[in-house]
Amino acid sequence: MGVHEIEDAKLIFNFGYNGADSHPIVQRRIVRAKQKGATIICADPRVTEAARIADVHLQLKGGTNIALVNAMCNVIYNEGLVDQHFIDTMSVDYDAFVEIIKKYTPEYAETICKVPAELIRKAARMYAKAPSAMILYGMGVCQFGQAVDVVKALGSLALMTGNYGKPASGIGPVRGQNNVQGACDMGALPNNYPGYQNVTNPDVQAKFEKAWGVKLSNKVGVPLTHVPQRVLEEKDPAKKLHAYYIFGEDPAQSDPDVAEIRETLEKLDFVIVQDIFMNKTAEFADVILPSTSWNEHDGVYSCCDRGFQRIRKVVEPPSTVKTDWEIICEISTAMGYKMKYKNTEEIWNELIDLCPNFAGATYEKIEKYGCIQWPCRSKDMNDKGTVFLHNGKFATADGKGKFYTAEWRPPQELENEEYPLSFSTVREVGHYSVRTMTGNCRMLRNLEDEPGWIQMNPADCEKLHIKHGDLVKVMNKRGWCITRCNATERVAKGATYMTYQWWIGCCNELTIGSNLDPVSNTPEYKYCNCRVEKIDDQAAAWDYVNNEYKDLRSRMGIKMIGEEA
Amino acid sequence: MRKFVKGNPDLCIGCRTCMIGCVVEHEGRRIFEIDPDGYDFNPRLHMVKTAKISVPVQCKHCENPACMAACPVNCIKVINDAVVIDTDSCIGCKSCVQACPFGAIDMVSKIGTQQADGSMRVVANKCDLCVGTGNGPACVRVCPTSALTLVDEEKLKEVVCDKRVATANAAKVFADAKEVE
Amino acid sequence: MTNKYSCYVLADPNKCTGCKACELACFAEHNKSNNGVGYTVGTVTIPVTPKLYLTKTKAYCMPIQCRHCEDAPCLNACQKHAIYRENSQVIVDQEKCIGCKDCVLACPFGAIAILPIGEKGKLKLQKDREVVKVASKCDLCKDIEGGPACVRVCPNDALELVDANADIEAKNIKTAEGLYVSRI
Amino acid sequence: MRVVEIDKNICTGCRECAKVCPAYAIEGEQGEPQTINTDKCVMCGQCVQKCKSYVSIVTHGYEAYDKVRKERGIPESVKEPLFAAHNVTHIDEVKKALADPTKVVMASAAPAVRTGLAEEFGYKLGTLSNGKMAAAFRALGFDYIYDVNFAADLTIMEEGSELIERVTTGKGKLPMFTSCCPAWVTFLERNYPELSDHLSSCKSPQQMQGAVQKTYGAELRGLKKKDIFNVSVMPCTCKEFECSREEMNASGERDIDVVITTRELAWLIKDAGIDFKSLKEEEFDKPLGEFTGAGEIFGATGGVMEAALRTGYELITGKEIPDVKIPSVRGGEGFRTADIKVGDLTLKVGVVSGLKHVVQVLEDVKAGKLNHFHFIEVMTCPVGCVSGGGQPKLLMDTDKETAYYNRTHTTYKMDEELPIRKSHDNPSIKKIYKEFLKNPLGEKSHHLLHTHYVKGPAKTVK
Repeated sequence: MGVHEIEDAKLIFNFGYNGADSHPIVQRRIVRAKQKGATIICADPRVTEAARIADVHLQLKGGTNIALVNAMCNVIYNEGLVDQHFIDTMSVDYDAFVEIIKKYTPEYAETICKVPAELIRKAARMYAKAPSAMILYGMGVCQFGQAVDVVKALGSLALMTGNYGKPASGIGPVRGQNNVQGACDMGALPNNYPGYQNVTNPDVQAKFEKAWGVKLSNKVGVPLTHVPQRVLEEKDPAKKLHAYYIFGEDPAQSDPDVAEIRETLEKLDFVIVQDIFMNKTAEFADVILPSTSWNEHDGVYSCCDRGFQRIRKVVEPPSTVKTDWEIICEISTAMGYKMKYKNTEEIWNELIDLCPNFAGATYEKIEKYGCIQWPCRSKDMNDKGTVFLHNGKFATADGKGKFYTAEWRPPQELENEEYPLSFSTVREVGHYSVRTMTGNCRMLRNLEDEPGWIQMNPADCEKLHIKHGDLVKVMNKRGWCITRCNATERVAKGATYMTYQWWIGCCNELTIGSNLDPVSNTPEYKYCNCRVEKIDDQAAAWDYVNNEYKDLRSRMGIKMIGEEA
Repeated sequence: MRKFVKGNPDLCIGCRTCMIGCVVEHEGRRIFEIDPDGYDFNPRLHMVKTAKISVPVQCKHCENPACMAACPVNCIKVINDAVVIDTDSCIGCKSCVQACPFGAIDMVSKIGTQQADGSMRVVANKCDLCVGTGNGPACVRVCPTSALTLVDEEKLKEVVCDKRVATANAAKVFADAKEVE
Repeated sequence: MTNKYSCYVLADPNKCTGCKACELACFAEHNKSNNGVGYTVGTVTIPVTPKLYLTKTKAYCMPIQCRHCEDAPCLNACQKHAIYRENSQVIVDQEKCIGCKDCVLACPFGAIAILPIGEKGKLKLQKDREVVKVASKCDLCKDIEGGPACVRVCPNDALELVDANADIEAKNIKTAEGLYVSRI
Repeated sequence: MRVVEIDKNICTGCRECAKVCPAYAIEGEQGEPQTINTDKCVMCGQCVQKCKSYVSIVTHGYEAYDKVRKERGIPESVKEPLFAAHNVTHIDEVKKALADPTKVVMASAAPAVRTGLAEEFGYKLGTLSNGKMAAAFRALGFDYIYDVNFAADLTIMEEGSELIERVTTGKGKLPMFTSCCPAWVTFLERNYPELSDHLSSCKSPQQMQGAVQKTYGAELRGLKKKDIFNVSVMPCTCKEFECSREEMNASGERDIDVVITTRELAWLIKDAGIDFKSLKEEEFDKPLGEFTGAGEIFGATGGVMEAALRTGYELITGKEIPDVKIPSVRGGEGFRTADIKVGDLTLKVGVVSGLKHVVQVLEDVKAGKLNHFHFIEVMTCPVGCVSGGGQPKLLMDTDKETAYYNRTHTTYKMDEELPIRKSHDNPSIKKIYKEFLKNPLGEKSHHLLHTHYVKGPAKTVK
């Protein structure tokens, strides 16, 4: 399915996805769909913009996603709202799936999710009875210790109601960052070559060895989130990491438990940071390689809907700055493997010839059609790619959809007496990712600046004698930060939320790095505990914030208002 | 009738592009290139988010503006059918802020201007419908979800007339039924 | 006596010919004391500002006016508290009104218009000499002898003062009588 | 010529005007703008009185009013609502004449005007403003303030004599119809031309007034008649049409130069910035402004009849009439009849009020059913000239009854309060016959005060 289809959806099940803050442009399509009469079900612990306009808002407690999905499946199953023909002809493993969901009656789920059973029923009926229904999910699903299970369960929800292979149906991950999909497509994963070709597959290995003229490893690499463990805890010297080449990433800001990350970066023998602006991670770098930004080079991005899109250079970079691919070529060459390309098209052509699913996605075609959704296997101009991945049959080995769900597992770190509130990271519109880019935009910095906000229910604020706008100290056993209190009815009692772009109000001081999803290795950004403390001397706290910020910026060489660079 | 910009909470996604658009429009297009000290960041509309609502709030350009009536130095005027504050003559007394029932006016410091004691001047700030730019309100133009509408006499007439016709149609059904009785 | 529910005037599109006698009478009655409007047209010195609005569709027409809703959107929308309830009726305080048009947009019937008002036979002006314009809507001729002028002047008896209080009572009695007839 | 019109841009198509139009001249679909069929229209202006479809800031916008006002030639000082149905105004011509130093401008107002005029200045319905009106004319700069009431008395002299002649000599058709209402005359000419001999040959008071002002009046003051500009103020929209009939130039000039309505006189007064309320009462100029109660009651239905009977009685019997009040001919809309004993003679008279009621009467006359009637008064408007199309227009028709009653009441009250209540007792009437006209129905009278009728539409010079 394509992002544009959202507008034509009859029903949108918006699960753990806050488009208004993450991708306003996608949210626009959700709003349009609503205007055109779509029903919207929103599952989110907060009153997001999508929740606000939803017909049903399932305001579940954080970390209970799968219980809610199972319960909806339970209702659909028990009330006979399934698409039996679709299940019979198009799927496998239904019975095992049913065995698990049987237990998840809405009443049982209510005890876990804190969503009224009747509301779960209502949502389930709405979803099942819709002529076509589209599931959109985001980081509210993915950034948990139990994440892939939920994705599969949502997939099963769509499967049992036959919501595949037709317009505005199916299940769509609306990825965290632009070109996350592209990074995966290009093999920026520990286990894959480009085009999702596994490094352990000997045929694939042979193909790439032949193409590149070198021997290649058949061992799966280290996931990003395993880096601290491999540096700090690994005893096997063969497995221990010594060097870290980081580009387009700021783990010291964006990875969980940044205290641990800082320790990791310090312990490493050699750190290279390749980025467009200074960031916190670069402070630990032995070498900093400045590279061009998105408007200073050519390339291809993948949209979350598998669509390849061209990006083009519009600004000439400073003479001392090279593109990522040029830097890689030069380093590779310096290290003994002579790598030389004339331009990105040459790289792209090599890549698509090695990836059967991308083979037909030539520059020419992307240029002509604006976007090519893979799989696109033929260079023939008539192969315009694939809109529905699961069209007529599933893109699996047996052509069938596989039912799957799992029992609910609670998050690893729950609230307790010492840290009575739950803590989750979220996005805010206006500042992107780790804020190196948008923080340099004066306009956006004026709109919002350090030290960010912690969203809290007014009742919790009142208990702590904190007013909206007060600086507060947020802490748990891993760390603390200072931020401002945003008292808002949009969050439930007992839950707190911080956006992850603030350098001073840095939420990742608190997040937990150890509870990774076993499949995706994604950390549990969306759940840990915390305590919020009132700060009596607000003026001193502001001094602290301002000085820290000033200090950090001067270390990074960023010019402050009224200050020389 | 005076025009005004109206936000629609059903469409608004709370992104604040309108606020940025407002500042850019009022400070000139080269804002991204000029000295960071050289401009005011004073959006003339304010994003409000409550539990149920997200929508920017701004001046309604009332027909009989309470702010204008309250201003002791007559620095609030009607220009091209927009109620506009002349910030050069504003003395920052906040009477208008007090008078406005919508909270559409706030007080902002005006970069580059000084009082006798050297401190920055603080003046009343509110939507001026981008009067004089010739482009119409920037907030309306930049909103990604078209949540803002410039309501002019025509538009208001259209909305009200539609409602009146609907009312008449309903009354007709009622009257016909009564006749059958 | 205070009514439990508000009353309102409802027009019958099957009788209304669209002559605007109601609009003119409404204006005349409301401007007698303030603006010297007498019996004849020549005594009028300000634009005619009615509180009900003739609306024509292709097939029929009728004046649209305030229903004096029990949970009035206009009243709820007014930040100036210039719309209030008096003896169950919804009334605009034209002195307080600042002409923000919120009520106009809030009203689902189109019963409110922003119109100038007069004072001593001249259009009321603001400080800057601009004309004062306020929300204008039916007040059921609350201070006018003889009740709603529109009802009185309609040459076709197309307007009726609807009194839900009396209506419900009358219908209840009829229903009771029906129950008596159909008793088992 | 353009007299009464409906503005298509403003008309809502309610057809309330069609309900009051006595000539069935208003044509159009319900809900669509209406048009006036000028072949049928008698220009009575009842539609103008009825129309409530005003130029609205709500419907037509803020600019529309001024645009319409300008189009119609109405002075900027006028702020009152403007309606779809309206009469063509001639106020500009009056203003021009008043401003012209070479012109001697003479004013004369119809009896009913003074019963309505004050209403336009916020007075109670039917407030008499005889003296204030005279003062207003003077303040406006009119050179001579005469009065159509004078000519009404003159009409009685002529018409009474004509009636006596027809009754006693058998010369001329009976019943004789009054001819002072131009809408009625127009109606008869167009629709019953074969009955035009029944009309009195007398001109209307307006035209008699015009003719004597430019002849006798000129002589009296040593004026050239071409320098005289006669302005007639009428409660009637049709009078402008009447004065424009090509034959209305007995004096050698246009007898009446322009007619304005009561409402337009109010505009003139307001436009000149005259504070009507503070005006002191003033007298009319003599002799052409002197009148009796008989002249005044021309404004009400049955008034012409009553005035004629007061004089006719005394002319026929040579005795004083026992009671000048003849209530049996007074009344409201419809056709009323009465038998009046005049010496040995029993005069059979009828009064038609409201043109709609005249058709049956005319049909009956045609069929010979009313041969025993001597005299029938016909007035187009509901209760005579006080309810004329040019009178102050009511904002609310619920006030109509009161307005009609009060204006009529005022008319009769004025009659009662006047020292002289019979036309032939008017000293100025005696004077004009003595000095100028000699005898009723005489040669000068025949030339100046009598007219002839056409069969079909009359020709006009405007």
